[in-house]
Amino acid sequence: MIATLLVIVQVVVATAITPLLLGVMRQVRARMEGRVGPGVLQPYRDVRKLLAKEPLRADGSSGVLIAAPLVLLVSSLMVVALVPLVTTANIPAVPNDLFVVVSILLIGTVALALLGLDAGTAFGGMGSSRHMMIAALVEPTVLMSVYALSIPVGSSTLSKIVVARGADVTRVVTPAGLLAVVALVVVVLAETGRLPVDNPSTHLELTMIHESMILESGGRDLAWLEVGSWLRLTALLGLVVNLALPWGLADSAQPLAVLVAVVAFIVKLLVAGALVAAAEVFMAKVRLFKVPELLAGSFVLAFLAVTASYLAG
Amino acid sequence: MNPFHLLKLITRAGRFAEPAPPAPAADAEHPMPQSLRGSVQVRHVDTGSCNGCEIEIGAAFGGVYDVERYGARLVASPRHADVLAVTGVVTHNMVEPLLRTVEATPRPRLVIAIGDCAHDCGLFAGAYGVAGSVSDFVDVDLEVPGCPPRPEAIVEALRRVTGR
Amino acid sequence: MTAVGGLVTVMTLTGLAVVLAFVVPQRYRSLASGGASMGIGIAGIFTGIAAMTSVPKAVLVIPIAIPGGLGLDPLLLSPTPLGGVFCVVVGAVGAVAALYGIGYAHGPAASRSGWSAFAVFLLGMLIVAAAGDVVSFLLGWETMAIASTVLLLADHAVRPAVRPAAVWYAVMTHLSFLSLATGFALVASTAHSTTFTQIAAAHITGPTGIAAFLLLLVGFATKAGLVPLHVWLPRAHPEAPSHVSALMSAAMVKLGVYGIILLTGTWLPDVSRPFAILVLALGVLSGAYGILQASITSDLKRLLAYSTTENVGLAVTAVGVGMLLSNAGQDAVAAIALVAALLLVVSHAAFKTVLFLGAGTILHATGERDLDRLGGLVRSHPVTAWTFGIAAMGAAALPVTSGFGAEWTLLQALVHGDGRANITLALALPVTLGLMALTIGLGLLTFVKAFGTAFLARPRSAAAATPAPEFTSMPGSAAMGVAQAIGALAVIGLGLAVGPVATGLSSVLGYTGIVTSELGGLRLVTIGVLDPYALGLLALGLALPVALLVLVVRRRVPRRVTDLAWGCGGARTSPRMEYTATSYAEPLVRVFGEALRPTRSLEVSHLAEDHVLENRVAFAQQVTDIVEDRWYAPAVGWLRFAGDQARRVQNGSIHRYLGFSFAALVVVLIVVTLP
Amino acid sequence: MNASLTSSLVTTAVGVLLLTAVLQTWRRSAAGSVRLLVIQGLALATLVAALGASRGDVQLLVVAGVVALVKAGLLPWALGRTATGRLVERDSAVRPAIGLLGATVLTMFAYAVSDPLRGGDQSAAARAIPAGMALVLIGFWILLTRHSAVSQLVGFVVLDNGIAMVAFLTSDGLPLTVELGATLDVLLVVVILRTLTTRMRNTHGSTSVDDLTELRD
Repeated sequence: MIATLLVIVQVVVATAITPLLLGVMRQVRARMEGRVGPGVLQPYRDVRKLLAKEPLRADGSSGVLIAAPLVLLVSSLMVVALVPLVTTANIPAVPNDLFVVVSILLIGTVALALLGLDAGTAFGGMGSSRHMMIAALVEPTVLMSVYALSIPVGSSTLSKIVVARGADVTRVVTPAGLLAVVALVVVVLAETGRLPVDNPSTHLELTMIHESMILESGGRDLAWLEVGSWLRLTALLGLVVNLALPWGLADSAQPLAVLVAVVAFIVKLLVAGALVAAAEVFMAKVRLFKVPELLAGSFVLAFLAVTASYLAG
Repeated sequence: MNPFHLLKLITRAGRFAEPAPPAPAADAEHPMPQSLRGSVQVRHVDTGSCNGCEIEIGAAFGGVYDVERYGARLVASPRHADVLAVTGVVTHNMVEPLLRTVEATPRPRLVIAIGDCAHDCGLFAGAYGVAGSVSDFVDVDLEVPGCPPRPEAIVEALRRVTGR
Repeated sequence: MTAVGGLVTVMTLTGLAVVLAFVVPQRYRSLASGGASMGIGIAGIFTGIAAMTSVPKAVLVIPIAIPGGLGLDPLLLSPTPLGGVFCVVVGAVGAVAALYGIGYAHGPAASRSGWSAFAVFLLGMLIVAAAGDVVSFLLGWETMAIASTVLLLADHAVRPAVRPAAVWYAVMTHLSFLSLATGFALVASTAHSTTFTQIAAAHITGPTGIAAFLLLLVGFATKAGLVPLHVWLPRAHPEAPSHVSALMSAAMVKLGVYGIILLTGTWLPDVSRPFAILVLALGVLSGAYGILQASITSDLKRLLAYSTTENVGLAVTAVGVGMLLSNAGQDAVAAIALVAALLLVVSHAAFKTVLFLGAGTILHATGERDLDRLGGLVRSHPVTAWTFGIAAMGAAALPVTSGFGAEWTLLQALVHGDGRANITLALALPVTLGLMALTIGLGLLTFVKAFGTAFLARPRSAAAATPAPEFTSMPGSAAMGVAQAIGALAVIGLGLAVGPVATGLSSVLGYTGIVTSELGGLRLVTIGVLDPYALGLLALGLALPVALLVLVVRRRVPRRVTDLAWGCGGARTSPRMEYTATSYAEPLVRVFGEALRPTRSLEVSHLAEDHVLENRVAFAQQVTDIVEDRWYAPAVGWLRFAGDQARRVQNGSIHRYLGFSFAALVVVLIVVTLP
Repeated sequence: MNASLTSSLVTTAVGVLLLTAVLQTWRRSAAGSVRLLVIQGLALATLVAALGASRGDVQLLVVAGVVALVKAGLLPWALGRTATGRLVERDSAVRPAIGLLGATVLTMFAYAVSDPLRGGDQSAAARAIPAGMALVLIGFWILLTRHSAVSQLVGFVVLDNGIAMVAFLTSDGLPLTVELGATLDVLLVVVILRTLTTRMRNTHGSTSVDDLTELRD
């Protein structure tokens, strides 16, 4: 019961904070580019506006156009509920096992890919194809880094991993742990379509991955899509942050602990987001066929992490 | 480029956006849709421009005039757009695309005709390829005069919509 | 019904089906004989369940009476619990496929021979799964092989492509039979018995055991379609009638896995121990290679065939992991890996049946199985779209379908195996996980491509634009839809009931570490819990506020329908501008260029007036099965050469033949005169 | 110095050595490779120092100093002079992804073969031996897959680091003189090759060793 309560708190907080995270990231980028920037609250305004606009449906497009955005949104919400962001407690029947989390992420990925194919336009299919290729090539890195992190704990349950890492600092700074987290960062960038894998602010269809799949959606459909993808970013970034700094999470329902956890989470998340945005200023999007190289690199890191924790560690 | 060098450049350049001029007064007889306040996605449609206006639009969205600070953003698809920024005379080949683009934009939507050509075909009036001005085909909500219009003018027009 | 009773029923029904196939007139043949075949399937299910639960084991002894009374052992059919599992799989797939066939079978497939072969095929597979001794096993195996070849040949008159496929299939399947027969001969002669129980009791070791092990492994791997013995699969499955492809891919191939499990677990466990890595490598490579080929092909049924190789590969991977872990003494996790293998078998049977049946419906409606020429079928074929979609989710191992639970279990086994035990594990486990992850990822892409290009978007050809209606007034056209629906329900059902199913399967293996969790989910004791219901509840709980929000918003702003999708303002966007299955897979072809070796050709013809202006550009790309090109083609060539040489020996001249016999006589004389 | 700290130091140093070696197969810019070499040299020095501290062996500490000086100072400096920050021409014979995976496979291979070699010994130092082997193999791998002379040098140095590492971990450290001699030899080789590289670039614009087979000018 208490666990459920904590999870609800986590979902509410994460969902509420997500547009702010995007706002902060855009603002940081704008400032570093010498611009003023629309302010950190802009994403809230965008979503409100999108909900007030009429969605369009092209004659001949199927129900996927309407269903996919909602599927993406709900799957992202599930991920937010499962990943330990604010609390390490989890609903006993649904432990946040990482393989489950990953496969729920994949549901959202598939929904997006089908949406891209649905309209039958050239760009949609292109984006869908690239999106799925990257998703497929990311998979090994994801599972491998999970594996590396799970070895010292002997469980693939996220909250256990985070708790164990929080318990003794030496776990965090072992080479294995570091490698795994670095690999996971690359994964997060690829999964959430950030630079250098995908450019979230591009207007050129030919360079798009994520954008070109949602070209066909407008109004609330677009709103669901945007929020859904943002929530993915929140969940994954929050997960990485909590693996790197596994402190301050609430495991009980004491108001004070929960408050501390919420504040700690918000601060950690926003700082991490700002750092990512700042790093992106220094990066250019790599060519599509350089992406596999990047992923191979991160896979090797994760693999060395596993080997290290079995043999050298 | 070496990141440290870039960082040095960034710090030296600092913020080079112009200070914001006072917000334009909302005019009473053409009220802007309430739902677009604060956030406006712009899709640019070139129906046969000399690209003078494009340069100015580029400037308006660039770092110096930075219309994004008022909540306006360029987007890639009219499905995402609230405002269609139409530039240039409407050539015969662009009539249908223009109409389709307007059709493809979800309501509430605005059409801003940017530049004299979009307003009344400018110097291209009567040229053989010209089908007419924008208002001949779609109803225009705002017009930005000038050949090409100054970025400030474009920024002001968009600020009227966002109301910031 | 007891297992014996079930087996007797199966045989009776087979006879009935054959008789009906011959006596009933054309119009009602499919209905009658197909109905009887369904009966066979259902009887098979009951037999299997009885065998899984029955203690003591049921035994059906069929004495072979040959005039002149050679002392042949009687046939011994005593389905073990494990065999029962496979009886259920075969029976269920058979029943659904038969039901589908009632509506689908036409032309040769619905002929007398067609339906009798179908029934006999089912019987053969059930006998294999129920066999208690070598002879009946081989008998069933050969029955199965011959019947399936007949079925495969159904369309040989209309489609020339069938013949080479049938030749490949016949050759490979008989190579498999040959190596099996030899292997069994070795085993039986060493154990001085042909019954499996005594073979297991003999604890055969030494070079004989190793030889037998390798022979049997090759035989089963061929039938299971494991790389590099998979070449018959992508040829046979596409050319067979779809309900037969379903039966082959979802049921027959599984018997290869059954054989491998028996071989490594019961018959020659001591010998197979050191070969754990070999089995694992076979599985992992088949998984990765199969799905890679599946992801780039644009022929729907070929895609499904390669994905069969992948899934069987995953099952064998699980077996290999189990062997490795038990070698390292980690028996609990090893058992979980074995349960995962069975789960994979069962779930694959479910979704691959539906997928092949769906492909059949598409073929039936459009006459196309090339994804590049399909599209937009979701509007004309909603039922097929839904069932195919669900099954595709199962194949992509998405929650909460059957495939998900199975792969989750295998992943848990991998992660919880302790790599510190020995260097082999420490290296094998991560590599397996990595390749398996790649397999899963590519599988996702493959089935998004298959579903998206076949059912979504706009039709890419005239045939796809005007498909035959999903349901006609034709007798039994509803049967096709019903069969697919049943299969799809099974996919979901197995996903939801993963707890009970896994518990049942583990009890078959005599393992108790897997229990059903509070809400009916799957709990691996001390490892983890997977609860589909809880997941579903969570999803519902989170979907509720979203749904409310949607309701509120849509009342305020209704949806508007426009005429065209956004094509950059152009009205003349033709379907040819769409992404096809081939273009969808193009990035992969480039990324895995080293592994796939595509052959590309680019022809640019210039205008006569100006050599700069291009008249037309023709680009062709072909990706063939590299294993086939590199390994089989040379072998076939060598055989041809040898054949030519051999022909030179007999040129029809009587004198040469006399010479041969003379030489033979001399040799014989020399031999006999030797002290 | 207590044992746990030593062992964790050793583990970290080994991890860094291995990682830098693998990354060498990824980097394409000479400057980057040289930077990695610096890190690698420092890691090696740390390793030696840690071993020295654990064995209470002053000589090893001295050696550590020498290693730091030469491997993290002189060698990279000499190489850096050759590379002068400019990008090496795309000189890898295989795609970087393949190169990386190759390095991984070699690492696995190293662990597989040197498992018997380390026997039952479970100390951090013993567990680090395979990493040394991996360095040696990866060094060869770089030598095999790269064309440019600078990359060849880098591979050579990685190889040498691996040898040194194994030597330190298996024996109780080489005698000071031997280690000095070896290190100085490497330095000498690098200096000679450096002059050679400069000559090559002057004669025919690239430093690709393939060009040594055919002179085009």
